[in-house]
Amino acid sequence: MAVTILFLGPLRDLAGREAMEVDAPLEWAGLLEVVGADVADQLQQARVNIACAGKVLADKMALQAQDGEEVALLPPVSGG
Amino acid sequence: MAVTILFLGPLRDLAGREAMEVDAPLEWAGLLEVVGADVADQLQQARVNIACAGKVLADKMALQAQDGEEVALLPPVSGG
Amino acid sequence: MRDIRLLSEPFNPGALIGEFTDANPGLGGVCTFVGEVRSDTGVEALELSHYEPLTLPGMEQLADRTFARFDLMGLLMVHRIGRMQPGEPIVCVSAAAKHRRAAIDAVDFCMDHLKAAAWFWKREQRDGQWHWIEPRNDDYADLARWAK
Amino acid sequence: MRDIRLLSEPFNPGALIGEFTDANPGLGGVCTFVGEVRSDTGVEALELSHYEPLTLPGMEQLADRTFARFDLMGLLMVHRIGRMQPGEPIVCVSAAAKHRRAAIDAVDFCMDHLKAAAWFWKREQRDGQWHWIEPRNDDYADLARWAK
Repeated sequence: MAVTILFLGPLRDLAGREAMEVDAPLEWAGLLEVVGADVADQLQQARVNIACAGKVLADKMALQAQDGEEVALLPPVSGG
Repeated sequence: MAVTILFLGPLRDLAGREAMEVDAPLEWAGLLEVVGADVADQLQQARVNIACAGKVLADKMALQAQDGEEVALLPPVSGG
Repeated sequence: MRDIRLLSEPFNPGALIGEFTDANPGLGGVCTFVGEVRSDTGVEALELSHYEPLTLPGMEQLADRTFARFDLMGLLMVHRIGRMQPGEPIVCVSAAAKHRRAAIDAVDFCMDHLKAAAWFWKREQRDGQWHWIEPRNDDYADLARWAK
Repeated sequence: MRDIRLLSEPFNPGALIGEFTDANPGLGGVCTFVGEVRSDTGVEALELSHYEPLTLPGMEQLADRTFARFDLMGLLMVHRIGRMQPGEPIVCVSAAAKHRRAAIDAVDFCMDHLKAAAWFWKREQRDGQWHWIEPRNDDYADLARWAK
């Protein structure tokens, strides 16, 4: 099994894809390496959040994704 | 002809009638005399307004109602 | 689109709002407030009286001030007079705008003024007795917000 | 009455609001905001994407906070996802309460949070090109009012 990384909203365009699979476990440093420089730049901004296994991380640098978990990269939102 | 005095809202109950006719012209002092003590007390409160000929008076003590005009006594409002 | 009315018969807010929304093509948002006679408080009937030479002209002036103060596309302001039963609509204010803030604030502004600064007098019947209702202190405080 | 939904197909706000009003007997007032895709600005289509594990749970949490903060009888919160045409409703929030202040403020609160703090991403198509939309500075300022 693996970790699925999902690119939401404008990060999808920046990454050039909707999702990718990487080997588990996945931590913050590993995430920055696999997503490409443009997305990595965005991830380091406070306004971009990360959810792991359906929970938004209070501290995204503490990411610890295990086999089968989904990591969602969440840029600034805009609804309504 | 005469001046019609209209009692609006709760002033109607206080006056015991909806309207009365009095001789023209009608000024502030004359109004206080004809409406009865209870209504006169109310009229002297800032929160009670007077309209003459369809206009609310900025200074109700300046009332000068002529023949055929309607004087409306307007207690605190409550809509919606 | 501007639609200011005093109605002496029951009305259907949904129908008014549907027409109003359709009459403002290109809008970004519509905010609507509908006030009804409460039915949970032992009120058997409610009666709103008005003073014809002032009431509708006063509502038109309120609409003028609302258009001057907020960036609106349209304003609907409908107020009942006469005797009403619990559950019947008393008032409906709807504002259409490009952006939600103007629409929401315009409705808030109109309602505060209709409640405590328009030419209506309201009384309720409870246990067969009529009681005149004055605005609550909260209503006067709400109105005072707009003087700032 | 609490009704929180994500919809992937067009909806009729009037029908939802009618049902919602009927489902809250005894209410004093209902405030409703409906946001639509603007049609005056060269926008050909609008698309709202979301992240399913977070979006509806986030709206439920927003509803919890709204009930905790305001004295409400009912809350309806419906948000579209997917692709929409100009003139189509995007969002409908309706609050029923005994008093108008709670109803109006609850709608204002929900809309500010849906606009700038719920898990949606919005893009517009103009001249055949898609552009991602971020909240305006006004939207962030509106949201910040509730932190006081």
